[in-house]
Amino acid sequence: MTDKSPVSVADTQTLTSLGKAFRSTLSRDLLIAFKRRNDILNPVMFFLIVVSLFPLGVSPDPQQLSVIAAGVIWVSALLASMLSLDNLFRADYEDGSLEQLLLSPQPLYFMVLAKNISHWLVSGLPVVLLSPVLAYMLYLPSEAYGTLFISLLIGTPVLSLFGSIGVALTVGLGSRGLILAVIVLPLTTPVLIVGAKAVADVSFGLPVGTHFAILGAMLALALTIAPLASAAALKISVN
Amino acid sequence: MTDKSPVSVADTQTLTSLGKAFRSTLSRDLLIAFKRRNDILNPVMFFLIVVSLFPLGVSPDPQQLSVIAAGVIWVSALLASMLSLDNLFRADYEDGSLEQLLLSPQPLYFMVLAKNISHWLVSGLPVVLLSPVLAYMLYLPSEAYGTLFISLLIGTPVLSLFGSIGVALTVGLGSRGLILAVIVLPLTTPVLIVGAKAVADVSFGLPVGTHFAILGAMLALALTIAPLASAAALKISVN
Amino acid sequence: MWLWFSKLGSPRWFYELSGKWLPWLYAAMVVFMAVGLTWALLFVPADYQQGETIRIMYVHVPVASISLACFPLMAVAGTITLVWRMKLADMVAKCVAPIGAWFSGLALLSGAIWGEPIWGVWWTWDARLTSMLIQFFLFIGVIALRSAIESQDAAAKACAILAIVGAINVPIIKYSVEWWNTLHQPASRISMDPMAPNPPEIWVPLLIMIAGVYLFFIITLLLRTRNEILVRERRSKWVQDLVRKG
Amino acid sequence: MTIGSNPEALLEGRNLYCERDERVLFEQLSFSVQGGQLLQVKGSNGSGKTTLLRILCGLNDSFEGELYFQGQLIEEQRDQYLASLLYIGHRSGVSRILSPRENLRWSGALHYPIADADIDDALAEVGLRGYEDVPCHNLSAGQQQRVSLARLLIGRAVLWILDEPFTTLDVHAVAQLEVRLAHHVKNGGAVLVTTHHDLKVDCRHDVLDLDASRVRSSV
Amino acid sequence: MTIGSNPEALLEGRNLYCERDERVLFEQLSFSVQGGQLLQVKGSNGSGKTTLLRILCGLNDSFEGELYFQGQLIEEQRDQYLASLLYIGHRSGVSRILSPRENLRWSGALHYPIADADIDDALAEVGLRGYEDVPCHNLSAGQQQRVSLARLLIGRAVLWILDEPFTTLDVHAVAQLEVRLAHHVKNGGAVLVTTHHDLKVDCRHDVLDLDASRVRSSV
Ligand code: HEM
Ligand SMILES: Nc1ncnc2c1ncn2[C@@H]1O[C@H](COP(=O)(O)OP(=O)(O)OP(=O)(O)O)[C@@H](O)[C@H]1O
Ligand SMILES: Nc1ncnc2c1ncn2[C@@H]1O[C@H](COP(=O)(O)OP(=O)(O)OP(=O)(O)O)[C@@H](O)[C@H]1O
Ligand SMILES: [Mg+2]
Ligand SMILES: [Mg+2]
Repeated sequence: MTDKSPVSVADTQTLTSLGKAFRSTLSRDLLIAFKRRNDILNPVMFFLIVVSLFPLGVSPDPQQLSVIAAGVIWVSALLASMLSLDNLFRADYEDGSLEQLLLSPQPLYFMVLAKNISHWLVSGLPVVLLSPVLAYMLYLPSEAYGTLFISLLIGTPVLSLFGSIGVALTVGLGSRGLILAVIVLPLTTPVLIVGAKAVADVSFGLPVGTHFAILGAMLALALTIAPLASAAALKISVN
Repeated sequence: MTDKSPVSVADTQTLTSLGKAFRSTLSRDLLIAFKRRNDILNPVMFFLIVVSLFPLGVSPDPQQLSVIAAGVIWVSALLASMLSLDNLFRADYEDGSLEQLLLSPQPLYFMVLAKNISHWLVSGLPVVLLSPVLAYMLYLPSEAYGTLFISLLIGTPVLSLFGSIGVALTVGLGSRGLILAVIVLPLTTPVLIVGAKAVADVSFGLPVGTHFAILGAMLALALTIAPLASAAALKISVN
Repeated sequence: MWLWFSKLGSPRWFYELSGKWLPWLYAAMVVFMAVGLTWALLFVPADYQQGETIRIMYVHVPVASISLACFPLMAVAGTITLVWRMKLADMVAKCVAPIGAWFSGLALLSGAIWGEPIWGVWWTWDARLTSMLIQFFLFIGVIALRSAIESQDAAAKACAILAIVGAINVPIIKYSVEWWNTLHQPASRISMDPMAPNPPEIWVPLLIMIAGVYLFFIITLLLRTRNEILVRERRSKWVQDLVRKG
Repeated sequence: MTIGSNPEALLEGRNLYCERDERVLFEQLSFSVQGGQLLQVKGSNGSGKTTLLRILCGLNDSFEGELYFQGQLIEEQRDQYLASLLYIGHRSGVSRILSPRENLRWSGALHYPIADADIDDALAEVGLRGYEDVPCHNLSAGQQQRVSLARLLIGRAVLWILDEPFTTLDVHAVAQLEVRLAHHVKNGGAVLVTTHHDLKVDCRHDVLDLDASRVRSSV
Repeated sequence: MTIGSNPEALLEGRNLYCERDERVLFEQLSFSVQGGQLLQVKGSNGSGKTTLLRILCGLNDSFEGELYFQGQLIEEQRDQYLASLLYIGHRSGVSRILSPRENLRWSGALHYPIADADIDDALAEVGLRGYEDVPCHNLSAGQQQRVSLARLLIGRAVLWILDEPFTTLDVHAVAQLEVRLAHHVKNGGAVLVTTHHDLKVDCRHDVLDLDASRVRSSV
């Protein structure tokens, strides 16, 4: 038995610093994602598959596809990011790690934020990076590539953040999958509208500065309230 | 302690009959679905929400919507049926009921079939029933309603059956959600193609008898092999 | 003030007080509804453009405007639940959700019925209709969440959070949807704003109907809440006394 | 107790070999269990008890060696074997959404037709009277385990394979289960059980120690 | 042992009341635990032990009554309290995808900075030498529990709250954990523990019996 000096009531000075705890949580979640590998591959694959269902289901006509391209890509990105969210807290809830997180003396806002960032890095970012390829496959006018990319880059974190509220609310439920989508999808329609509209507008040669500004404002709002709401929801879910 | 006659090696004559075991499994699954309520509501709501995302993402223009209507409805039905599948074996796996099912002396083909039927009744059928409303909202030409309805009625059970193979294969995995979609969506594209094409053709006034015949053949095939494949996959998953 | 607040939080007090109010509310509703409906159905002149269908307005507008009030109400109740842990607030929140969903659904339905003769379609992706549809989805989300969570306490808080987040979102959704559609098809839309050019014989009965339907809403809400109180407090002494009495 | 071939044995394993993650769990393991006998599988954590029991049930097939039921290879008569088997594992097999009664109704009906009155009797006996209709996720850990164990009372299987059935049970329930096991064995049944606690049963009780990989008789 | 107000107590509950599903689990329950004391919470299945422990940790807030940490209300000093607390529940808090070492690295780092060498020492002590890098889902039930218990060795919390920590442990590990608990108590720590087995610790050991809803001293 490793011998230790007698225990005493905690000296909060020696606690792990917030920065260190934040990095530790972030890197733990990234490590889990890399070990599972599927976490990284699946959202992209899902995105790719769903987008390619449209030429099959709608019509392979370039003319028609180019009209719906922006909308289809945005809807698919929305779905991919929504459905990959199930991984955000579920495993932690089931194995009890979530309880440990809630009982740690670290501020929950930042711990949840760390988990959100890690989740976006492994599931949102790859989708953003792949989007130009899909845009090409759906004959999106090439002027719009940049706008699509940037709008997804700003928009997908908002989706993740809002989504995480929904996951936190439903993580304790036996049934899963769709209830998350039913709760979260309506909340995220503004992101979809603004994002898809930016791409559509730029194809018509209209300016898109305002669109980006609105998306940015949404991101700021989401960063402020979503981790707080998620943290509160997590406390309720483990109850 | 209830006193019983000394136990002896099983007399297979007195076993529960297949029909009774089938009904018992079917009604158990329906009971669970009704108790959770969400199992029934969520696939329909998801279907409804996803379909309404397209006007938001693509354009509210009736002209454009009517062109993509059939494809969008079919893709959304495919996604709804895919994502509701997570409920099919997951809870049973986690609480150990699946082991009990595998260890029962009943033929697994029929037990899996019972679970499939119950799943389709609560998640596939409501989607089919709602489809005309959505077809209206997306301005599908009204000649095509009947075809859409029938093609979904034959097609969604095929989706459930094929999907259940995917669930059975992945039920033991920690990460979930998207991997299922990634495995199953490619398997089910033929159904999507034929179904959507039937609707598109009827809008152009073409005959659709062959399409229905193909869908029917797919259903027959799925009924024959899917429960067997699922049963085999379940045995692997609990290993 | 504080005393009043905590007293209001007592389900029993609320039950008894609302019991006293209810007859008056009933009476007022019957009066308003009777006057409003007769006036609207029999005496309002048919519109020169819309014909008799203008009468649907007397259902549609009140129902739609109430459904818009439900989400903020639910969010306020949710905030009270979270901050002061007042049980009564959650009972109200729980009862508002289905009413909100119903009224949203009715607004959609009455709008659709009206739209058919006026626009020639049951449904169009107009900004207002779309945002109403999304609001309907939001209500369904809250209801689904409530029914999915077993523990009453957890369900109360979870739904409160969702209601608050949703309420922050409702204006954003409304704004974005309007912005989205007005640019896409500015011309083909039919004005939904007939108030301005219309004479008093059209909008006075409308105001009466609005008041009547509001009363109906309040009564429904009270009845549901009272029912919820009885269910949740069924083991308390005063409820059992009540049951024993009759 | 005879080791090796034994035509009288209910369940017999011969020359079993299993490795996991390149660690040999057991090799040349042979054992048998007959009606009227309780065989306790012992071993330290990670010695392979759970793995062995799952192999015996057919839930795990990554092993080598032969398994016999009543002197015949199990794979040749799987249905007959399953009809005589009752397994309770680490996972309780209790749906958390259904009530205890509904759970037993289904898991009972998979094997033998069963009357509702019998189910209620069984639940009362495991101390769940009054909880028949509560959804199982509202039960405590030990109560859920009791639901699972109620299956021992309604089933008619001759061979019980139980993996740590005593976890989370309170002292009273532990004693009751021990009595129940002895009762089954005395009636001619056979029990294979793992547990880390000090099992006290009033019947023939042998031990298979996986740490030693051989069978010792303790009674 | 003093019941009621006690400024010296590390953790104290006063007049606790909790009901679930309209069944009162405990009412007017008061207890306290100080440094140098082990308090075992006893009770039959479903008596509310888990519920009580989760209330004490702040994981469950549907109760009435007051909780004090060092004489002050816990809600007024939650951070200080959490920094002094270590909880291990029915759910082990061990990620099944990560290895034991990675698990401990994270759960340790949430509280206090910790060196990798200490982690390996702790794992060796709970008998997991050689398993440091195996993903936890490849460990047996008892081995996973050991990973979770290794946190007792690396943490610096003064108050341990343990819910059935002995489940699935083998005899050797049980004895070792008992020694560890006594060691912590003798060093001035406090332990609150539930278990159905017959706890043998060499330190001050009191019992809170939920079936009787009052505290008896057993040593
Ligand atoms: C499904 C279809 C419809 C929906 C969801 C809908 C929704 C709404 C909503 C949300 C309001 C606002 C109520 C308020 O602000 O208090 C409203 C008001 C109104 N609607 Fe509709 N509506 C629909 C169809 C129609 C149709 C077809 C007409 C007739 C042309 C119509 C005429 C009006 C009028 C006159 C008002 C009152 C104007 C105002 O308060 O600004 N609506 N509707
Ligand atoms: N999630 C829940 N919702 C409602 N009631 C619950 C819930 N979990 C447990 N209960 C009830 O609370 C009571 C106490 O449960 P608890 O888990 O605290 O018991 P316990 O003493 O830990 O029992 P065990 O020894 O079986 O672990 C039980 O009667 C149970 O029916
Ligand atoms: N899913 C798995 N994949 C690979 N190896 C595994 C798996 N599960 C367990 N093992 C390994 O197999 C060995 C035996 O595990 P098993 O669960 O059979 O042990 P046990 O005797 O039941 O232990 P306990 O007393 O802890 O329940 C362990 O060393 C473990 O590392
Ligand atoms: Mg084991
Ligand atoms: Mg417990």
